[in-house]
Amino acid sequence: MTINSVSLVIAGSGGAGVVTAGSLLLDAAAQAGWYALMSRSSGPQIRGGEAAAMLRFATEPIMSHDDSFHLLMAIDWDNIGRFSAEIPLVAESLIVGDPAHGAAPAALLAGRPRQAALAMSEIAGRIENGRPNMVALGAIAGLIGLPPEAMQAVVEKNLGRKGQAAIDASMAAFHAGFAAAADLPATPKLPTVATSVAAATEPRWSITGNEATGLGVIRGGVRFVAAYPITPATEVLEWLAPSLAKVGGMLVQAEDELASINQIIGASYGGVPAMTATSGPGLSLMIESLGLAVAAEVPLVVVDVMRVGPSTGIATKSEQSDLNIAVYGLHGDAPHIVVAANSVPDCLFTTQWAVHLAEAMQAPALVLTDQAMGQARAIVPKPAELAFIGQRLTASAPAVEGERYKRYAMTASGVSPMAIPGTPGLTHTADGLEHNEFGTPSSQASDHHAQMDKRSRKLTQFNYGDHWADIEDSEVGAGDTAIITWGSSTGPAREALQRFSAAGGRARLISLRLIAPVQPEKMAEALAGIKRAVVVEQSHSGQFYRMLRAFYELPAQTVSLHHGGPLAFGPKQILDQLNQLNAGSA
Amino acid sequence: MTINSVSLVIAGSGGAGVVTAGSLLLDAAAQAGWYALMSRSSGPQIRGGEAAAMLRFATEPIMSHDDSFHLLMAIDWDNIGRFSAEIPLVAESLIVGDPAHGAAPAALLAGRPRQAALAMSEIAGRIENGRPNMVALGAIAGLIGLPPEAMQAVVEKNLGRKGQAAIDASMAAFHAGFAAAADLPATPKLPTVATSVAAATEPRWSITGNEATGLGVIRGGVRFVAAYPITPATEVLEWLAPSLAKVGGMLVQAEDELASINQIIGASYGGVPAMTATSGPGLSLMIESLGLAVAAEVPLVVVDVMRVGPSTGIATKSEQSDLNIAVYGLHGDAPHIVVAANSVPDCLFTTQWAVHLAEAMQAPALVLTDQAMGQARAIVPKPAELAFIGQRLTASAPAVEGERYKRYAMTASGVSPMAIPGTPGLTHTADGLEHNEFGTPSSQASDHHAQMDKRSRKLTQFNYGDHWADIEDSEVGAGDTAIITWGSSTGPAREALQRFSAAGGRARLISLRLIAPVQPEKMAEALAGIKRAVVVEQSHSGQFYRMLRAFYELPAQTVSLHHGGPLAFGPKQILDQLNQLNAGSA
Amino acid sequence: MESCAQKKKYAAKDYKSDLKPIWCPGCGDYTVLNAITRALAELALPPEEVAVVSGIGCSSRIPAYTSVYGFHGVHGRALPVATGLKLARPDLTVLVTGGDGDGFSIGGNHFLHACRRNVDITYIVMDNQVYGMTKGQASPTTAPDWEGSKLTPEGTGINPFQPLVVGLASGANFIARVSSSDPVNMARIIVEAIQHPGFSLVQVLSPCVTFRPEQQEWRDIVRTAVVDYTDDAARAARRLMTDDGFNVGKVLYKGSRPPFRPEFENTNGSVTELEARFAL
Amino acid sequence: MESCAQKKKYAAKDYKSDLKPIWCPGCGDYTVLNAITRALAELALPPEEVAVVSGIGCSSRIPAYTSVYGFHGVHGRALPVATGLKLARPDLTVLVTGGDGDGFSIGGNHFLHACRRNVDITYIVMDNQVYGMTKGQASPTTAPDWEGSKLTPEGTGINPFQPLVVGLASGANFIARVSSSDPVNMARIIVEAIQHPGFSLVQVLSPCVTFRPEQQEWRDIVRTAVVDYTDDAARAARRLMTDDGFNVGKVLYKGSRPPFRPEFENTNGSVTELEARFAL
Ligand SMILES: Cc1ncc(C[n+]2csc(CCOP(=O)(O)OP(=O)(O)O)c2C)c(N)n1
Ligand SMILES: Cc1ncc(C[n+]2csc(CCOP(=O)(O)OP(=O)(O)O)c2C)c(N)n1
Ligand code: SF4
Ligand code: SF4
Ligand SMILES: [Mg+2]
Ligand SMILES: [Mg+2]
Repeated sequence: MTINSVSLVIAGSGGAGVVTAGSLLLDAAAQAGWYALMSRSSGPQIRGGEAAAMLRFATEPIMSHDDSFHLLMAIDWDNIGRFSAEIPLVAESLIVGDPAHGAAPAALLAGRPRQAALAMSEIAGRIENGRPNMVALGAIAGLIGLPPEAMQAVVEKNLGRKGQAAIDASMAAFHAGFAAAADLPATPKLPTVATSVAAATEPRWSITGNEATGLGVIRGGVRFVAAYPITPATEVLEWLAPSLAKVGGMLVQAEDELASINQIIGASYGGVPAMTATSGPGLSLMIESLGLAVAAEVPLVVVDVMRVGPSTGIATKSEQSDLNIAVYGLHGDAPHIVVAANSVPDCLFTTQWAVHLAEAMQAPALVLTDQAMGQARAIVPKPAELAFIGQRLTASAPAVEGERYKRYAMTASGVSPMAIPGTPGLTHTADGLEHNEFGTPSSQASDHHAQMDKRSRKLTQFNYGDHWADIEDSEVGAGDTAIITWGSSTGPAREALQRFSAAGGRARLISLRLIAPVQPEKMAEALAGIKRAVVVEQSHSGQFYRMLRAFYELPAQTVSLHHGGPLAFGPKQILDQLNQLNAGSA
Repeated sequence: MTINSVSLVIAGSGGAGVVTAGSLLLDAAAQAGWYALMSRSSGPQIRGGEAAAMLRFATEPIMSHDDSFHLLMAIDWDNIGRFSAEIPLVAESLIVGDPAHGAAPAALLAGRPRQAALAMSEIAGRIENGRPNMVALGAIAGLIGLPPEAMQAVVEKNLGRKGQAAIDASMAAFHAGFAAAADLPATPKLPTVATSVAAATEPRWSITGNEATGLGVIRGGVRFVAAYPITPATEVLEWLAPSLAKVGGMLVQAEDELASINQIIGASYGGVPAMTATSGPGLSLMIESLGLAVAAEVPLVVVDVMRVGPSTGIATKSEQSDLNIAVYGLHGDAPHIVVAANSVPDCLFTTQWAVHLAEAMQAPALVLTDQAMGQARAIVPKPAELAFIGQRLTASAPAVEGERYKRYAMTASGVSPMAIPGTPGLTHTADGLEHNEFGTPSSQASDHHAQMDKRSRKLTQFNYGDHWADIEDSEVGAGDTAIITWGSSTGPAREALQRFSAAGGRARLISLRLIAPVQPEKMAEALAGIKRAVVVEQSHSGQFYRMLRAFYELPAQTVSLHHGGPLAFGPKQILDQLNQLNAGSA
Repeated sequence: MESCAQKKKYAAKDYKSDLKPIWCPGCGDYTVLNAITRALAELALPPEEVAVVSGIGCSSRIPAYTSVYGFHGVHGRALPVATGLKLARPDLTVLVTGGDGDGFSIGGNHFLHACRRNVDITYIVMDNQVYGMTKGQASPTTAPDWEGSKLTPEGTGINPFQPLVVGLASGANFIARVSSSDPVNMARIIVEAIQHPGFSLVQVLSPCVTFRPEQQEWRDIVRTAVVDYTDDAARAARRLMTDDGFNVGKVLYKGSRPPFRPEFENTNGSVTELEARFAL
Repeated sequence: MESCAQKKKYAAKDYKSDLKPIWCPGCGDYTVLNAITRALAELALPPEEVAVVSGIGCSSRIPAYTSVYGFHGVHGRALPVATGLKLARPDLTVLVTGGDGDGFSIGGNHFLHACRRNVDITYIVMDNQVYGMTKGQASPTTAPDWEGSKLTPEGTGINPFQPLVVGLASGANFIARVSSSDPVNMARIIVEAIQHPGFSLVQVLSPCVTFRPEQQEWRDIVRTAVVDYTDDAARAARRLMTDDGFNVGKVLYKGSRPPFRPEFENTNGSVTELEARFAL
């Protein structure tokens, strides 16, 4: 079954309250029992300037935007043309603008959308303290079928401290817009599920990817975070600062990323699970010390909320192009863990898992999320409780009575019991120089090979269970076609699979959560019977496809579907590729 | 034909003058018209401590050490066991030790070498100011057939300023050793080619890889170098400092690698070709700013003299494990150039070429060499003059009269004429943020895609000629078997091919000099008719093999021969693999 | 080079590009841009002989708003870029513009060593005691009790960085503090800073109206420093260490260390001579 | 924790490991190792409650030569490792040992911010005015006319870095200079540095006999500082800025800023409460 959803954009210049309007709408949708996804885009200005809130609502959970928007509600037109590539509009789409602000810019009209006028400012002007964005919300509600009660509850909550008059003014504007919607051309409507949260059937959360990331590390056991702000990772850190304080942890702002990575190395060496979050430029600065964590075997988690590269790139937009640096970026042979979240709620799962993996294997774990999922807010089913808690194999006495403690002892698993400072009798020096089992620097080939084997063995022999990938088949089975993807391309890929399946197609979706170490056996199993595959990713050079080629046996007929940021794939782009693949081979 | 060569080691504790002895021997071999390769190994002590000089002499150019050594001359045994893995000895080998220092350590005897005694200190004691290391040299000369005249010339040159008495004492000790050699078990002898450099047939140089690297960048046109010392790259910089001053250039010592990479970005932006040299840990710190050079399109060269990783690893030993970081280490999609030298003299060719490539394509070029070739001294045929001079496409006026200058103009080649500061009318801002053609920051998808295409197009469309790889066939043709390798594994691979060929085998050697951008068409041509391949590299995880899989179509039967540092491959290890491959398929 | 008599006349606007700044209305950085262009006009430097280098931040956006050569690098690394540029191209006038975060947090090491190295560049830091670009976190110069950042909701609890004291201690050759509320004096001092040989440090109190709206009061708090500059570093240190940060509009220290200026020697040496050393 | 009365007695050798240092015979760092172990014995700190953190360099090898917990990190980053460790584990006594290159060249930014942040750690810098480990290049503290390095054959031409002045300007809470030729005083001052709350900086003149053999004369040049320490930063600055670097054996400055010590609050908050905020 394909998803029953409605997609819309609210746009306007900064003062127009676009972002507030989007948030109110999302909250109201939550009241109505809907699921939702909201992304934002804004111009280069630090504050103010044009902005757009892109929303999609549905009666079931959604993980991706649609191919185009049903509705663009423009409070004004200031520089909105800048977003045209991010707001695909088609003939069925409807643009609603305020005649007071003139005509829609040509850039938005390429897809020949329907157009209609709504005198938002005029209508608002007729209401005391009425604001055009509330009129817009009313019109949207009328168009898409959002019950006014839902908005009433939200406005009461949000404007409560401003008093009843403010609430009434807002709702008056809303109702005026709602009434006006009757005169606008129709857009798809969603059925109401409920008119209050309490009445909704399933417990749901409203959360952003960046918040979910923060919660994930706390659930995993992290209690020390070092921070250097960088877009779009800052919100992870900003959420963590007060939250950690509530659960007996702390966040320290560092002077730079070189300091933040080394601070968490120090904290983790001290026995306190630790993490930091950054984006591409900051990750680049952490590379040397990530290698230190590999060699000295210090567990830690670094979250990279990817943005458009290279270099400073586009700080506020999304791309999946830090895969290479995450997997291969360290100098020397430096085995480490790389995991990737594939949706807003999966940020929670994946980061919590990452803490677990890092602690269990005494290795650094990189978590890749991206701007799109990090800064998106979603209404999702309440995430499950997870059993992953960071648990480190510690040493409290030497393995053999009276023997000198071997910090880097050879073990079958490759994991050696770690003595935490404070433990009597097990003092040692952890070292980034190559060393023998005691940690004493050594330049012997035999020690180097033994330690290299150990450091890679502990990762390859670990039992990752089923979490290495999310695998999903069409209702009628997998057939012989696969979509292989990762990260936020998973959302549209999943939806493409649903549509393909709804049209009678058969395929399997494999979305990798564990990027490194690679899992050739599990992949072989997942690819059993698969003859054709499309590899989907948002990078200019097809980094993921190249990595798969390097480490996996791919079906003979494998195509790479990739493009650089900031535009995400729409489900249809992937579906088209699926159809083409299958047509070619029919 | 296989190489007629003799391999020997001089070892002893620091005070014993091992390194001096090795250098004298190398110089004398040069006098004798031989070709040579000398590597060194030493213990962890900063100064003093045990050391070993590994030498190989031949009557034709050599690029690699042999599988084992014919002779180990130990002035004493202090901690020499530490080097046992680096000094493979077999039954035909001869260990000569001084009975005054007791017996050879067991670690050296695993291969059951022959043993003999030479009372070096006693013999030296009988000569006024006689030193055991000169006795050792004399004995070596006697054993391997080095004419004493050659040593005489060298000692005269080296001890000239110490006066005739010093020369005489040294030579007396040498002759005593030379005479004593008659009583020692025989080792292979090399024929004398000449007794003076003048008499030798072909002009030859004595040069280290690190010196060749320095010379290469100067020949390419570099006149600004920023430096932060790091083993084993320091000698590149130390050679460059005074040399640059002689040709109107300068070297500046920076506060760290973040500064050195940014200083050369500044100098190059100013129009002066610029470079720096570092090793793994320093390269890690340069990653962010290498991305800046990609995005802002600033040409520059960074030489990475690889050492054993991860992290601080083993600073004084060699490994080929920075391939990954060099190729994939940058965040975002950041197309850049990676080239690798494959021998001591090729350091000159490859770095000079790198300057040419960087300047021509306005992109950063990474050059990979390693400790083994960087710190080795070789006697080689005089390198050829090369036509590669860094030449940048500059702008002196806007493309279209009166039009604003487009620093990042779209061109067919992807290279845009660059205005050097000082040029009137073409002021602009170079930017690491994504930008439009003018350099103005832009977050538009269209600008990002256009600039991404341009930055990658300029690299892929460039004509690299034949230099992308060194390709060599057996005398009787390539057959259907290939060795694919890179960097300093090329030396032993080449020798394996020679032996294979001498035994009637047919194979092709492909040693990649251009690592990135990849050259799939040229490789397809080079692999035409090839059914089997062995990929040889000195990395624990097989980085090169994985990279080849990612980007090239390899023969169905391809095996990866790889191990981590610090031990280099011996030709025989590769030959065995070749034979096995061919046997398996026979 | 033209002689002084022939010097072309320039107006401040000749140094401005057409690009509209992304800054918030009222941001102090507008005035700094004006003062820089005014200073360049005063010095009548041909725009192509000037380069402005920066890192990342609101204040680091300045290069593109000028019509001189600009380089917009990565966060915290403007000073080494400028160092390389000036050493390679001593004929250019090189300015560095940036913020307190860029310069004193991530860029702190380069700041130390640029002061020490004393290359002839002028460093203009727009100090707003906040990371503006990333939406309002504490910077090194932020007061310990500022609770406006979500990252440090109870304040940083850390003593603010004293850029001028540290600059002096590290060897900066010219030190001044100016206020964006007094663009005329700022321009005058930038002229002096550019003219003074060696590394010149100009701290500009430049309010971030968005994340530190209270800084708009700075215009009322600042006062013109009462004493004139000293060339005695120890005296300057004592003054600066007891200064409250609001004495502006004057040069505070002028040193006389010669700038670091290694020459590209035009020796007659050739590459062939270098090669000869390797020949046997 | 044991009470004082029960405190176990320790000798300096209880803090030494069996590992033979890689140092050259005569290197000043041997004495520093002795002084540190002597100081720890004097403080009778159980070895497992002490951690020594370092970067890379000859001097940075110290951790492995002690019998306490050690962390040998990467070049220049010891201070942030120690910062994270001490904040996460306030119960440990944390020392940092390293060289002038590690601390003031590549590590300069962390040095600034460690002084400023004032976490309760003790930083012992073995200053030999050279990069020993990489075989003799100029460090930030090297005199401008030292021509012993192939990298700067005509000297650096750059004013030496003044670690104590910069440390003071950045907020270090305890500053002392000692000489490796006087291990007893060195141990005494290290004891004081460890006991003093906040960030303590101890500069040790520690000759590199191999690459700076002339430094062996330091033992004859150094003199005990005549004045006692001051707690007035401005006065200390004036003194340090006119000091020739050879006044040793005394504490030069003691501040009273409280250390940065954010608490791991044992609030009753639970993860469930955090989650509740997301629930609709
Ligand atoms: C390596 C890296 N880390 C972090 C960032 C994010 N970042 C951009 S600007 C900035 C701080 C800017 O503060 P400041 O220099 O004071 O400039 P302002 O915006 O206040 O003028 C930060 C942290 C980045 N771009 N690069
Ligand atoms: C990132 C990085 N750059 C460079 C080096 C090389 N390196 C090792 S130690 C050192 C300098 C050591 O000098 P110092 O800290 O003064 O210590 P000393 O050896 O003099 O005690 C350098 C440059 C490195 N290990 N890592
Ligand atoms: S955020 Fe602050 S510093 Fe940035 S432009 Fe706005 S007012 Fe200026
Ligand atoms: S090189 Fe210098 S600092 Fe290093 S161990 Fe030797 S004497 Fe000490
Ligand atoms: Mg700021
Ligand atoms: Mg030193």
